[in-house]
Amino acid sequence: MRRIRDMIRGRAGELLRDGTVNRVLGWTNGEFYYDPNPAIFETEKSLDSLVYNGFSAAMLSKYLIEATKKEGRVLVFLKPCDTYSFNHLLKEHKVNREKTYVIGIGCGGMLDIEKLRTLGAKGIESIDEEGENVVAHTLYGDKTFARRDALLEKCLSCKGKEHKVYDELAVADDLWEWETVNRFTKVGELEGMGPGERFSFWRGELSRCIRCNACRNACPVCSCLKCVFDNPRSGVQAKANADSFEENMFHIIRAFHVAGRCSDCGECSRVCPQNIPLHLLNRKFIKDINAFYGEYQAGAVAEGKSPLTEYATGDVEPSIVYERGGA
Amino acid sequence: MQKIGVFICWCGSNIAATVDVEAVTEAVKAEPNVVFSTNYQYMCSEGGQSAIRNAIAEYGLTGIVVCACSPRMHEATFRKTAAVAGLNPYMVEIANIREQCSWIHKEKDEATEKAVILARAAVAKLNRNVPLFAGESPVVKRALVIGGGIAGIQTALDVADAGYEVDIVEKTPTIGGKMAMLDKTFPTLDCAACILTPKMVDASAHEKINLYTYSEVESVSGFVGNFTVNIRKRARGVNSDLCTGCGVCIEKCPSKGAKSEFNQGLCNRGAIYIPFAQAIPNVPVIDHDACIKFKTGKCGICERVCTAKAIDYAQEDEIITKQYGAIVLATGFKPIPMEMYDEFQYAQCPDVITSLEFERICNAAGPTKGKVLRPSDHEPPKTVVFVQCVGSRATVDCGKTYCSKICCMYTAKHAMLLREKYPDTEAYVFYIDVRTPGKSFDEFYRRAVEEYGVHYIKGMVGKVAEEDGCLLVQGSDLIADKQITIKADMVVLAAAIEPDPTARSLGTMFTASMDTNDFFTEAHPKLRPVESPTAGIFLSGLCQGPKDIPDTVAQAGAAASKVIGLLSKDKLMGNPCIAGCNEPLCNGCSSCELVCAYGAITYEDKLVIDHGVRETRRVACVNEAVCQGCGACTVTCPSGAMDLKGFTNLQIMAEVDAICR
Amino acid sequence: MPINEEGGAFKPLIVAFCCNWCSYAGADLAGSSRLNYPANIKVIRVPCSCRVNPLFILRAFQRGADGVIMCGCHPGDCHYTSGNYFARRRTALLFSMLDYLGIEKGRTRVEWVSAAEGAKFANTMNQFAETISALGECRRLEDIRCVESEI
Amino acid sequence: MMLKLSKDKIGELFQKIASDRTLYLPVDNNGQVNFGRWTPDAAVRLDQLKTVKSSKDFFFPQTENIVAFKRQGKDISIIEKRDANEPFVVFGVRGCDVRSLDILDRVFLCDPVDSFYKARRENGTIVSFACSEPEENCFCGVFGIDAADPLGDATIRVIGGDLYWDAKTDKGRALEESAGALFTQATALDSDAIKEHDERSREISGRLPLKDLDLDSFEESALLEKFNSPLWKELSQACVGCGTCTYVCPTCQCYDIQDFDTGHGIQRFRCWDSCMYSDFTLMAHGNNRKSQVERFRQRFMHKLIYYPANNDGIFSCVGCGRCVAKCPISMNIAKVIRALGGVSVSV
Amino acid sequence: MHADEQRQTETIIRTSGVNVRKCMKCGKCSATCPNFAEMDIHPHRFVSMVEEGDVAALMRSKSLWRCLSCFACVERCPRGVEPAHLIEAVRMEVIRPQGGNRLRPEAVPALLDEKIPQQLIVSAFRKYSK
Repeated sequence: MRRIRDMIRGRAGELLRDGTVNRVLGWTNGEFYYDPNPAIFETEKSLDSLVYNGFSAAMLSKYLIEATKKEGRVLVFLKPCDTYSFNHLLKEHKVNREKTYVIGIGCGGMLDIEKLRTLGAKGIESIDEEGENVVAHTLYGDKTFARRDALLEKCLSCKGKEHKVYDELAVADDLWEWETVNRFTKVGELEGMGPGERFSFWRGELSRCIRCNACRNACPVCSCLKCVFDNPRSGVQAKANADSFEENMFHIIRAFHVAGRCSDCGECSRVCPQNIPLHLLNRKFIKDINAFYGEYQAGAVAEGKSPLTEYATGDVEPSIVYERGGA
Repeated sequence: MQKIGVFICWCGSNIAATVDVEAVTEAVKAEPNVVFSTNYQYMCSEGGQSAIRNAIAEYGLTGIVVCACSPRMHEATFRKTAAVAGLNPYMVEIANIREQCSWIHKEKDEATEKAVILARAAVAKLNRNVPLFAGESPVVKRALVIGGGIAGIQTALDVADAGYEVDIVEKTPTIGGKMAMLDKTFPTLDCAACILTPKMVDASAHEKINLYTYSEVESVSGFVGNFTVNIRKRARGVNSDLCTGCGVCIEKCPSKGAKSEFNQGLCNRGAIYIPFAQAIPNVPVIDHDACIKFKTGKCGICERVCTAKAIDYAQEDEIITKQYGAIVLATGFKPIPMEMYDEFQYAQCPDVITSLEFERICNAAGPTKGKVLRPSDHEPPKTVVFVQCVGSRATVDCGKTYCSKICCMYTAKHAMLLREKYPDTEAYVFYIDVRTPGKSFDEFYRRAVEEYGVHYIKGMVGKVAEEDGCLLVQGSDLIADKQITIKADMVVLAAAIEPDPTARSLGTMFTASMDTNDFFTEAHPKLRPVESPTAGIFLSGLCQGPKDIPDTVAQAGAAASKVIGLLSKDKLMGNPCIAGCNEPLCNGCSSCELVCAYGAITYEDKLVIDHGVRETRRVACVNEAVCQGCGACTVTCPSGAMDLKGFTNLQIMAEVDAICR
Repeated sequence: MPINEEGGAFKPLIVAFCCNWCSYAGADLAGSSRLNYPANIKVIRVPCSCRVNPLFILRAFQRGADGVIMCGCHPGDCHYTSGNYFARRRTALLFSMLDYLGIEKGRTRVEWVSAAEGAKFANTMNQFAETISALGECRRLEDIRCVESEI
Repeated sequence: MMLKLSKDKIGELFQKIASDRTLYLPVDNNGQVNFGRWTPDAAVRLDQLKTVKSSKDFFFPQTENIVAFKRQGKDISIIEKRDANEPFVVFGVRGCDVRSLDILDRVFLCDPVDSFYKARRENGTIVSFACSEPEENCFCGVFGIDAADPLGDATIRVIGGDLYWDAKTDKGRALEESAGALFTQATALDSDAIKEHDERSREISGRLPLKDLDLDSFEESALLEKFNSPLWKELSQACVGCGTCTYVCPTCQCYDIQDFDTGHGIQRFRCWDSCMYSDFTLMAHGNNRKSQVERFRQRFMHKLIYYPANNDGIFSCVGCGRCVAKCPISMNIAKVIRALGGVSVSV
Repeated sequence: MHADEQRQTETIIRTSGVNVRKCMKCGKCSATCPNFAEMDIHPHRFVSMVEEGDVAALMRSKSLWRCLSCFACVERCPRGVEPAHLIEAVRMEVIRPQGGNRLRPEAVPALLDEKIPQQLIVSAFRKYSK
């Protein structure tokens, strides 16, 4: 990905210089190797700190909502998965396509710093990405891990490396390739459990929720100006999970509100400070939608209806839920 | 703070026998903001209503709950009562303690407890009610009819006779539509022109009817009662005001190569032409593609011969913008193309024709002056085979899944007319089923068989082949379980009919929904068959589904009566229980727009002031005159910006809370 | 049959959302035909099944309902042409999700009841009440603040 | 006086402590370690340096009922809600979190005293835990915290197979007494081991990448200069406005008071709030901090300027590094200090 | 209906993939059939007989082997019923229990000629293995 970083630094400089774009949305380097944060670059000089590495997981498309409200055009770097979100934002008129210039960038799979820590890397000062390996230089010595073991969940089940929308591409042939896993396996496992088991599973997970709203605020689909849960007049406002019902309620409704719109970008799970597998809620809806109404991939295109804004007269009845066995 | 009065009805013993109305009266007094409660034998009687009116005045009530029969029964009654007493009618809630309580429960304790809970839920909801006011919109007293066939003409005449202005927009140079092409009509065999032409004349002469022929609808905006429509009046090349209809130009036109659309391409016409003699208006048009003057700049004969100086080559399309209160879609139909049916050799053999072509051949004003002659050699046919259901009831390829409805009858008519004119010509009809529901229809078909000796063969034709100037028609005779081959001189295909292709773009323009076959869908298949789900848009004739002339005329009249009903109002009172967008919450996602069955939601860029932030945002706007209040949008809206007046999120949740308390 | 805390037979609390045009009228017809169903079923009238927000369904459970049923016009007969088609998709997905979270799936149901089907309405309600009685009180989606506290 | 206990016997210690008071300590719930109630089968994780949430919860819980209003007919009665006065122990609190309680005390215990907080502080005993292996995102040293020998009512160190107990206050000693029988006296040899442990820990702290964060310029006199810095816009651009940093922070103390209608009355509770939220201190007229730039600035201005200005120069950050580890987009106070600290930025 | 016949009917319907209920009895299959005269049971009756479960007669009939598999009926059927596929399935139902195909697959390579269309080989194989 270093090669791509050099390519996009150069291209961003050119595009700023020739006036094609007025600003650049990318990632800037941080204190450590693993903490680049999204940033807007307005000068060619500032591009020196533009980074792109295995920790540039934070998706940029949602930032375009604000960025395209400004005068002029913004250059944005979109990984393949981010292009789905971008398409979705276009579809819902959140982002002005005219004001964006998209460089689709190749991706070698994003890394999960938490996984590295769990694998035993303590006090990580810097990291080297070396092909199929990741080397962590820590306060307590160097440690090498298989890149695959350190991949984010969302990357393990990557939807594909094809960019759905772009103005130009920046890809390199030295990108690490990996075999993806079926994203519905875990959902299927849960479906196979008894209701009591499922209930305990979800209670265990959702009871950790601290209602920081990171899942919601990072979600490219959750782009309401004011969420129902923040609105004192909605009748369902809840700033904190006062009890287990509210833990369930927030996550059921959030998943429902993004049902048919969620492209399964996995940001919700990535950003969760308590590591709750929120993507399993969204994937359940996606799996059901595919089974009930035909395969649908949100964000594959920038127009058309989504499964919950259309219908077919021959749709399955809700009673299908009872027919699927189990109590 | 509300002041609520609760009125409990005994409904004689209907309620009072199972519900302890006194106990309910007492119990509801503990509910928030209830300042008064009472019960009465018959709340809906004058005595009961006056008790309500008095209490409203005496206690200064801001809202009332009536615990009585179903709201479907007397909600309107009590709303009126409230209005008389100066209360907003939407500050009335009904607790259904009869149909949904006293009538279904036998135990008095149980029924009383439930009645209290239902009353409590109604109070809880009422506490969240706000006065609602129905929006009013003026009605433009003019209707637009799109399509000038028999459906459009009939609708226009009926509306105009009621005293309202009607404009007809017809895309061809004349009104008359498909019916004008027909020879005779079943089952009475009266001549189509004889019954249609007077109607065409009536329409053109009617002081309230304005014809825009050779014109098309370009765009539309607005809503029921107040549509604004742009009509493109295509350049005729002839000034209608000056033209006397003498026909000299048509006679002298040197270009004769264009196929006559009216005669189904069976003969030619000039570049300047009128489709048929009785055309209305009787003003020719210049076919730009065929005209030598337009193609080469030379010629100009018509201009020279026109003594009225009506020819105007420089004429340009004109856009006319007008307002209408109601719009009727009467876009009609056309037969499906037969070219892809290789087995019938339609494209290859001139003597294989469609039924509509056969109509023209039978017609005295047609290409053969009414003599039935084969197109190939102009010889009279001795054997004619009619094939029914060509492209109808088919689930494959280019066919239509529906029954085209009219073919059985016109095929019987054709065979009968043929046998009548030429008794020594044999007529064979291949049929799958003969469908004749209709007044005197089956009798008509039986006459064809019994009196006219038409040979009906149960089966389908599998192959038509030309051999020595004859057509070998191979088909099944299912009753004999035989494959038969008939040596015919002419084959007539009863082609399936489909909506006119222009309907699709009009449907989009008017947000009039269509089914998979591009027929317009009605607001309700049984109860509102001539209305589109979009308010103010009505359906007339074949554009809604296959039908014959009597049905078309009946539906045209029905559509007219709906239009008249609408135009007779000065103002439309909307239903105030409609969706509304809380603009600061709207995130502009368009989900609501996508689920609205009525096209009532549009998006606009608006300045929104949201807690001190001023921003121009894309927000949803509900057209109050169009919204029907179903609430589909409210659930699809993730932010809760869309809410339904009279059934708000908070109201429904208050009911839930009260019931579950 | 499950017994409630006071020792009596458990009477489940059921909330039924009925569309104004078909199902509510069907419920009325059940009444006019004097067809009995349990008193603990309470109907909330909504204009159309598409008005039923998942929030309302969860709300009912939060507040102590043991079962929630939604009734609407038969598919194809919606007063608003397409409302119940949307409702059908929404509830199919929502109910599947509740099941996935381990909430007993018998607690939610959708039934299409026309204005002429008073008997069907009553039968449906009786059956549903039986199902819920067998399941007992809903614990998995309750809010202890609403159920247990005296406040 | 240092006491000693074999690590194998730690379960007995927990059992002993839990016998007459509630014991909270780091436990694992599906891979995430948070302070939780000790039970014999709890998955205790003392090896975890940082819990996701801090120990703040036990003194200032995320949600807390404060009063209720009961409705009966048209009468309303007021019911006070308070936890029973029960003693509890929070075990394994790191130096940073111990310091955070001083910072919270200065908010909740000054006039008017927050009686809910006060009661919990009085009931709670803190057993701190010396850090042996600080991590790269730790920077408590910048705030003068000695992670190797933290404060608290009692401090434990785990060195090799032994746990060392060092009671520092009366509360700590009281706890020690109740568990006294389990301990043995530490020897001189142990003292050497402890010394070595502390030195090693301090040595590592001295090498931490964030040790050189420069706080010198964050002082009251620089308030306007920092407030007006153009860097806020740049720094805040990435912020998604979630409350992660706030909720994992041991010193954030903002709360909201909300009413919940139970159907029978109103339950009034307070719950954490975050200045990062768009609806934070939302008023009828609008929001005094209309954009994320202002909200973002508020959080850091408060921690680095406003709070110290009112509290003898004590920063309201303890360098625990949780926000550094948990921010969804990797923006954090360390980056802010790096950008705005040190040499003054002229406006 | 005999249990065997019922099973056979089900197998035929399953292997052919034909939904016999789609047939609207128009007879176009028989109308278009080039070998109609050679058959005692005609294509349209094939469909109705399978629908009725009357397959034993079909399996015995000579017409079964007179079908040219020209697929004219499949091509022309307005309802997409595909009678020829049904006939093929009935044939398979007759052949399979017989075993011992006269033309064995091993024998085919020797008969191969590059100029022969593959389709022909497959049909021939089908035909001569009966």
